[in-house]
Amino acid sequence: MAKTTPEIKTQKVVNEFSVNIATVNGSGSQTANMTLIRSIFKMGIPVSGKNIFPSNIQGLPTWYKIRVSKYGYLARTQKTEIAVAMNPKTFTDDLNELIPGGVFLYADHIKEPILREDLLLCPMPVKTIVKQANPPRKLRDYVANMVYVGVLAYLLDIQLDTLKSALEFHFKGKQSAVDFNLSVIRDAFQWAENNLEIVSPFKVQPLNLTDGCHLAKGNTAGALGTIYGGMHFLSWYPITPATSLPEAIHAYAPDLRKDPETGKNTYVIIQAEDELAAIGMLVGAGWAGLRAMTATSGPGLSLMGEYASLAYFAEIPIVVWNVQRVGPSTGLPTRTAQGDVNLTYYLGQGDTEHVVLIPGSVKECFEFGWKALDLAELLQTPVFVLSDLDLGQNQWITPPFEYPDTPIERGKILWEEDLEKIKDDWGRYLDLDGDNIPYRTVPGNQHPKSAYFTRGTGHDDYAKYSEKPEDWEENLDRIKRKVDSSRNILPEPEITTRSGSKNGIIAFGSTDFAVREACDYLEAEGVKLDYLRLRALPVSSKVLEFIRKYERVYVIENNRDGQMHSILSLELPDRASDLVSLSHIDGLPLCAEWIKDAVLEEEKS
Amino acid sequence: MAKTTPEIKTQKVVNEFSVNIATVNGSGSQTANMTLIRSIFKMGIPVSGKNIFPSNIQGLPTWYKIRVSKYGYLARTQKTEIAVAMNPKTFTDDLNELIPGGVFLYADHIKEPILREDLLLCPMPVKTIVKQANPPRKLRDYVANMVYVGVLAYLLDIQLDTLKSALEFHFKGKQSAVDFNLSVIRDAFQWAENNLEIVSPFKVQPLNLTDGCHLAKGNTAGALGTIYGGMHFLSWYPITPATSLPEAIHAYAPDLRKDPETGKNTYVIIQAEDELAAIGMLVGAGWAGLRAMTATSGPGLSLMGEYASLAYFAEIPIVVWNVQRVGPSTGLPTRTAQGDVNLTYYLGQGDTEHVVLIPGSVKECFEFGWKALDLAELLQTPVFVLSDLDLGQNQWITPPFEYPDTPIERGKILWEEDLEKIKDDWGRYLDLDGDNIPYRTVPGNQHPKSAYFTRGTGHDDYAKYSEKPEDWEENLDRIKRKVDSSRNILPEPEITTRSGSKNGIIAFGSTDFAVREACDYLEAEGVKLDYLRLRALPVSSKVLEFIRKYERVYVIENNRDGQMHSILSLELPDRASDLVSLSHIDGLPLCAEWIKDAVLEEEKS
Amino acid sequence: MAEKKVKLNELGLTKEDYKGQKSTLCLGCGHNAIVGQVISACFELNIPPEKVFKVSGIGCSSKAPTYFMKRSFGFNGLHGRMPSLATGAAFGDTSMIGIGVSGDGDTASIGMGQFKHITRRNLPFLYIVANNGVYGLTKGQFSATAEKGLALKKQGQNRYVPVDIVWEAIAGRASFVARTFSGDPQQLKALIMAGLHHRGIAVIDVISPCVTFNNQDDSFHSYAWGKSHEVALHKLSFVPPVEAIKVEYEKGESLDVPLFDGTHIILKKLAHDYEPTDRARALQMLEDANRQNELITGLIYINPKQKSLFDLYDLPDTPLNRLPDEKLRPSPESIEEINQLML
Amino acid sequence: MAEKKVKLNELGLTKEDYKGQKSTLCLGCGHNAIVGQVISACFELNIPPEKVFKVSGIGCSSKAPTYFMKRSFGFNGLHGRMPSLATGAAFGDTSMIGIGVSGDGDTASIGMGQFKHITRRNLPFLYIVANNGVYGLTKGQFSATAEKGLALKKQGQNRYVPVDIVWEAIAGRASFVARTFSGDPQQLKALIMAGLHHRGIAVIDVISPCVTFNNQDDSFHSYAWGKSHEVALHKLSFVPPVEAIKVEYEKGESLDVPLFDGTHIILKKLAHDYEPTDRARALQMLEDANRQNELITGLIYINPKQKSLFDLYDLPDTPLNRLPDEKLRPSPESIEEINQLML
Ligand SMILES: Cc1ncc(C[n+]2csc(CCOP(=O)(O)OP(=O)(O)O)c2C)c(N)n1
Ligand SMILES: Cc1ncc(C[n+]2csc(CCOP(=O)(O)OP(=O)(O)O)c2C)c(N)n1
Ligand code: SF4
Ligand code: SF4
Ligand SMILES: [Mg+2]
Ligand SMILES: [Mg+2]
Repeated sequence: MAKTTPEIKTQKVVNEFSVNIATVNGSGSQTANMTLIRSIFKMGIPVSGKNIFPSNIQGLPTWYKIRVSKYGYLARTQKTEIAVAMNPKTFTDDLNELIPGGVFLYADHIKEPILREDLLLCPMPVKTIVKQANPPRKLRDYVANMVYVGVLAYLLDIQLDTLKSALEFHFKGKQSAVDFNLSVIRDAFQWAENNLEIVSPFKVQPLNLTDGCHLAKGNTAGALGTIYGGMHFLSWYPITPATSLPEAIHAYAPDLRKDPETGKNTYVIIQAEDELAAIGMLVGAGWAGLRAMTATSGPGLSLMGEYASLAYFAEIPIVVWNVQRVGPSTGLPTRTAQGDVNLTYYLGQGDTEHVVLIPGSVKECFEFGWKALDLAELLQTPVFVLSDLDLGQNQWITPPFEYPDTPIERGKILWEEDLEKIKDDWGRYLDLDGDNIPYRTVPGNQHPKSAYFTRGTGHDDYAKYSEKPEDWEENLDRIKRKVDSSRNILPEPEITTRSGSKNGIIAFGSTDFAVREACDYLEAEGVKLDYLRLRALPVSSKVLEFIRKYERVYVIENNRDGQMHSILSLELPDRASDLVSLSHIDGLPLCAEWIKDAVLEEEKS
Repeated sequence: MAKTTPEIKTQKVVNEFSVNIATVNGSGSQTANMTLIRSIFKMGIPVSGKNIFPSNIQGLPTWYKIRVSKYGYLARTQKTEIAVAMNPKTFTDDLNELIPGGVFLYADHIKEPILREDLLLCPMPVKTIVKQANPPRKLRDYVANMVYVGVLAYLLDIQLDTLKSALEFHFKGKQSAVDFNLSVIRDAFQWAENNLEIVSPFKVQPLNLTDGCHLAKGNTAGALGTIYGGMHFLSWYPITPATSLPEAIHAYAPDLRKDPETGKNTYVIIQAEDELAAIGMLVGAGWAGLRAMTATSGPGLSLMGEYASLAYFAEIPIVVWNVQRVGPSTGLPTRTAQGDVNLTYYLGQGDTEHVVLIPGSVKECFEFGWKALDLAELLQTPVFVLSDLDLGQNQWITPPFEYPDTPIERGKILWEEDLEKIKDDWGRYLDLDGDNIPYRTVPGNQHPKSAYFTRGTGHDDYAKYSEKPEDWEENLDRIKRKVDSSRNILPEPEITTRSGSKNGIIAFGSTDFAVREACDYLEAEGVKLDYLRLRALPVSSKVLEFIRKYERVYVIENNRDGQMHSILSLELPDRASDLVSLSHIDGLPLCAEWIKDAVLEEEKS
Repeated sequence: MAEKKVKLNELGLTKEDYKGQKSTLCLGCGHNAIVGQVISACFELNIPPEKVFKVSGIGCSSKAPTYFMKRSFGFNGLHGRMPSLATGAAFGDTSMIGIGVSGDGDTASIGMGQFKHITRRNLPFLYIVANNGVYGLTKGQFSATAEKGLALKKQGQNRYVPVDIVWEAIAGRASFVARTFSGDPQQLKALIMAGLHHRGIAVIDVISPCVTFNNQDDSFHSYAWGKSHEVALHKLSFVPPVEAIKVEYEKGESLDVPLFDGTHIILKKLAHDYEPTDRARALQMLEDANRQNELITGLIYINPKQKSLFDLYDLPDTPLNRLPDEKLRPSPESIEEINQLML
Repeated sequence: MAEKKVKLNELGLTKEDYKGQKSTLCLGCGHNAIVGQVISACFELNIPPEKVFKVSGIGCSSKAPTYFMKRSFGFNGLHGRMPSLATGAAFGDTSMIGIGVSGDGDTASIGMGQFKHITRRNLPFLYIVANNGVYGLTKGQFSATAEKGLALKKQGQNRYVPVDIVWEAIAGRASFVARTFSGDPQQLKALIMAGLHHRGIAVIDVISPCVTFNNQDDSFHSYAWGKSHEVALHKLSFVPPVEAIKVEYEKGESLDVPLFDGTHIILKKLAHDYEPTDRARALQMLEDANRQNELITGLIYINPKQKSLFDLYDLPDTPLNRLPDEKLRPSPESIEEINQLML
């Protein structure tokens, strides 16, 4: 039995704290956690949820971190105010992570010593309540998780009705499931009401800050964006943390992309035998006039280099999402990073440089989902979308997805009637418009002039095999100019200024949340930074202008080597020494505290 | 019939000209060309030979360019003084390439028009002479090539005896072959003596500049270096232009690496099913304590990324030669480039950075052949050797290969008796010596403490699986420091100064020859440059010191994007704007003229 | 005798219209025979060249598509990875006919994985392996189909047992598997014609000698060996629907294999009495032939009824690559519903 | 009853000495049974753990080596590419015993190419495929061995015909091919023991249910289906040399397969009368079993005489990785001769 908790004084904190829920992988805590987060969201309070899980299916420690923030801070925090300990293995660590005055909920059958005296303890009679519910054996762990939902609801002041509607959403009308879960929650709530002596200083109170917003994961958003982007062809190979993106396409496409007239599917999905094949199929499909995409992560991307190099060279539109995890090698498959910036940008042998879109929010995952397909066909080149586990697999507040505001862009495809109008010989790689983008035909075109021969070897403007030095050079230079010119049409960076900033800060992707938060903290410490979030490579001239404006610019990234910092340094060699790389990778999303400290350290010097 | 040649005045030029021999691929001109080059070499005159051939086995145009230079210039030149036209298809181009006053030899059955009047023409009665020799049908083309050898010998003043000894070397005592070829050469020589009206202004005269030297290809040298380096295990997959390296190991190892005591082989060679498997086998072998190597080119290297990333992370010694050809994609498989600098240096997903050796001569290919194996085991990391087609497949003058001057370095391997001495637990990734290099055991070690589990996922110092943020970070940082510290032990750059140089020039690999020549020309034009040849990545502090010394430093490379320039810029951000990238790629080796012009252009600005 | 009459096919095209660039393969290379028979087969079958797409990997063999049907779309992809390219390309417009040419290195060494997976998926596609037991383009190394003990210049003796492409195709569940020989142009052509009409993957393993690097008389992949050891399973003819009705073949003497599109393959019995419809029996027959040192050629296995990859997707009649934009993007109204699901 | 006697093997080791880390696989996962039987087999065969190296790819199955024999060197490599790793590693010291565990995704999807090439090379190596028809570690997608029509959560119905690993191993010329079932621990163990003594590649395809993602009663890879449809070809026992002499088995009732090292596999006839020595017949038998809806288990093919990869290289007795430096570097004198060849 736990000792009675000594009196602890903590000021009441409303809508600004974090909860760390420690369970065992595979024990089915997802419903419990989603119910909590949805309820808080429904109360109008900004909230985010992060799943910190092992590369395992069942039995290893897993954490779910819920951050509640009236300021709308959604990034990971280092501080934990409330811990829920359901896993004996991590009990002591979970306990130790709490701030003084924190609230410690734990299943009371865990008999680990509790050596801290500065916490509010809350042993939960999990087994008793579960027994009462009498679920089938298989569901026991799952039901146990509902107990902490009930106790937390009591401690935080979440209404049972709110929980109920969250459950109703979850079970989509399966009333029996709603009732059963709710009854366990209610039992736990009641037990807490009747038995708990402590009062949590951390509370939620309704706000209206989530109005009009939704909760979603980046991978779901990317999948939907892709579907709205008119994707015809998806070939993929499972890999964490990309898998849920193709799986979401698989889930949503049958409804959204069945032709209402014919009832036929307007797309094809193939689970390939590996990533080499996945990208090979893409290249075939892209060549044949299909809007083709795949999603993978580091190890898979490594396998895609050779075909990516071919697609770059032969000018074939394909879209590849890289949902990054921690590398090198297999690394930490279930942890987040931004370590593939270089790999993605330069993927393939020889001189290559690709177009890369970098979404920084769930909404942008949707938007770049369709834009990537447009850009690939417009530019006739592979387009990469660089996301990461944190953005892709975690739960984020997002404004609603917006229907694409431009029509589908298919680029310069010639059909029979177009060829009919062309008098001269048509050449696949002729730069007729002076914009470095040639015209293409696709198989199926029945015009006798339409066919040409595609290859990864040297060719002239008419796609004929050539080893001539000048053919090689002119062609490659044109391709370079083509990709280079994309700077003008790729998503512009997002800039946030604060009056009187001397220095700037640059970030990209999922670190946006932590950087914004850090900038607030820094301002409080007297350091004002103007902030630029990159959204694409190669970078726009706006990025260069931005860098030129400041004495010093920090580049924040979640990797070891400061890869984006390198890319920016090369863009502006004369300012290279004023770009300061602040990079860090340990598997966890960057948090504002680390960024703040790192910047302050630099500001001192 | 050709017109009689008008009188052309060209000054006599001794030992300083180029010959361009145009034949048809697969027609067996190799013996002819080698006989010529060997003869000139034997006369003590610096000479180099470059094969410009198509990606084809038989029937397409091929050129062999022989450069004779009393100054010892071995690079490609743009100027051609003598052309031998055996191929009707390229006849006109070959003709047009000649300088005014050049000598044009051609098979007189080729009936193409000759529109230039500023050449010395030399139609050769190839068919007649071949008929006279009456070779078997299959050998007819081959024998035809001996005709130009004879005619050239006459024109250039090469003694028949010299040719004879070259043939004797070639046919290794097969007297009948020597006699037969020599008789054709002699017939042609005699025909020339009796019939030719022109006198070639271009002549060879014996010198003694090749004494003590040899003729060899970089790939042969690399193979021999590897054999002397104690390579145990070679797994490879054929790819131009790397193939001849493993094939040379295959040729030489049976003699050199049969244990004289037991008569057994001290090595294993496996032709793998592809490059994914080739490197997989290497990693297995390297892990099991074998000195393991492979050789490949761009497309193959792309396929090796994932295993390279694992080897980097799990700290497994392997050696990978990248004999570069032109990319992106399949590119120009039979043409030379330096376009894989980035790919090689950063190969793999996540934050990776590899040790790369860059030989700049045939002799260095030998030296780096064995050094790479030592360094890989010393540092427990993949070591790449970055060569290219020009160095690897062409014929170069070289000083003799030198027997390794240091014993075989096996690095920190613990055997049974070593473990016996260790009291504490031994940890695979423990940095006991504070030099970032841990100790390792290898399978076969029978000590109960020896075994450990290797993986590409996160691990602690004892090689136990770990997802802990601090384990990940500490381990990766140590690996970074380890590779970083290699700067101090890798081959130092080679620096050549000229008094009074204001600017510097940096190059690497096979462009060395052209750069040296260009520096001479530039000096003649009043531009003195100190020259640094890089020999390894990551770069030594000497390179940084060098760059700091000059107002401006040119970085010369045979690629499109100036990849090495980027790497150097990142090393010295404060001098990045003073590094000028001069890069060019069209499939041909860089030549001194291009470098000179490019530098002069920059010097003007 | 003044004017040479040029033969036209039913489309009014000449054989010239089915040719490609001039071959740059070696004189006498077996692959040239394959090129020739693809041209003849397509010409005789009246296939519009624009209805064909042709793909390949890397190798001498993989250059073959350059040399036939210049009016067809072509793609010379990556070494060993033509199958994935073909799979993606085929979905652009499923009314197109896909022809692939690969080598033994391309298919059985680096390409083994993709080869097995394309057979398993049963993509409607003619997959020709120009099998010479050697890497031609990289100048004469052993490929995975080289027989054990084969000696090649610079390479010494081959240590490993060979991959048998027919075995692999059958194990891999290809629905049409044949073996033939570049030195047997008639059979080669008939098999190509049949393969082009098969709805599913048609793998033809063509023993196609490399005269430059592997044509020693006793080498399995040489002309000499093939000529003297070939045993044709049957005399094979491909019959279009109209003719099919007319053909009279003696019962018991011939086997009629009807294809999904009304065409027929007629197998006239020769020495062997063999029905190519049982996977295991096919392999038994090959084992026997191996023991007899025979080069068995002909149609070794066929299952005209196995569902093809196209049949597994419910696609519109309009080719995917011609679908109008409005068919590709869900309606503006749908976005609201989708947003409501996001919680 | 006070003290529990711990059984020791001939090396004086306990079973505990053959265990690895605690399994982190799901409770009831078929792969745990494989781990258990590898432990038992090695313990009973008195194999010193230090004489074993164990490798794998990526997947739940590929984690298995972590859970047995912690005193053996282990390497958890890349997805689908354990075979190449094993091949390189095996040459370090050819007296070592190599054990690999792979999954069906690892072997039959991404790993197909390497799988076929390791079988062809006949590396002495025990290659266990823990075959559950699904990708466990990535949470339940179809693998290439999933049966056509299988329905999985989120994935819908499987469209493609499955890869049969036994077919593939036999086509690929593996010299020892077996199929068994995680729910039949006795046979599993006997096969592991036999495989460990086979000089060449021993492929054991173990139907090993994934209780989390693919254990529906009617699913081919489930416990329920396996339990009710397993038909053992024979009762298999592995007999060490000493015992072999003693064993008396009724002629006609049993088949004795002697291995190269003097050990024997004894196959006691059950329902089937089957000799596992003919490749084509093996496949015929499998086809028949398929038609009968049987899960045939046992030793399906063996050729104890096929040369192993080690036999093809003339290597010294001293392990390569222990050769002294002076054996590795040619003599100083030789360099002069070599230089003379350079012209
Ligand atoms: C990834 C990769 N590795 C190696 C090569 C080099 N390569 C080109 S063709 C070829 C072998 C071709 O052999 P095969 O398929 O049998 O064709 P053949 O030339 O014999 O007709 C190889 C290894 C390549 N192009 N790409
Ligand atoms: C190159 C690469 N692609 C994808 C993955 C992701 N991945 C890990 S395990 C696995 C499938 C494992 O399935 P299987 O081999 O059947 O093993 P099981 O988990 O079912 O035992 C995949 C696709 C990876 N690790 N590496
Ligand atoms: S090398 Fe061989 S395969 Fe290649 S074209 Fe010549 S004969 Fe044919
Ligand atoms: S997910 Fe399936 S394969 Fe993986 S451990 Fe669990 S039961 Fe085994
Ligand atoms: Mg071949
Ligand atoms: Mg599986």
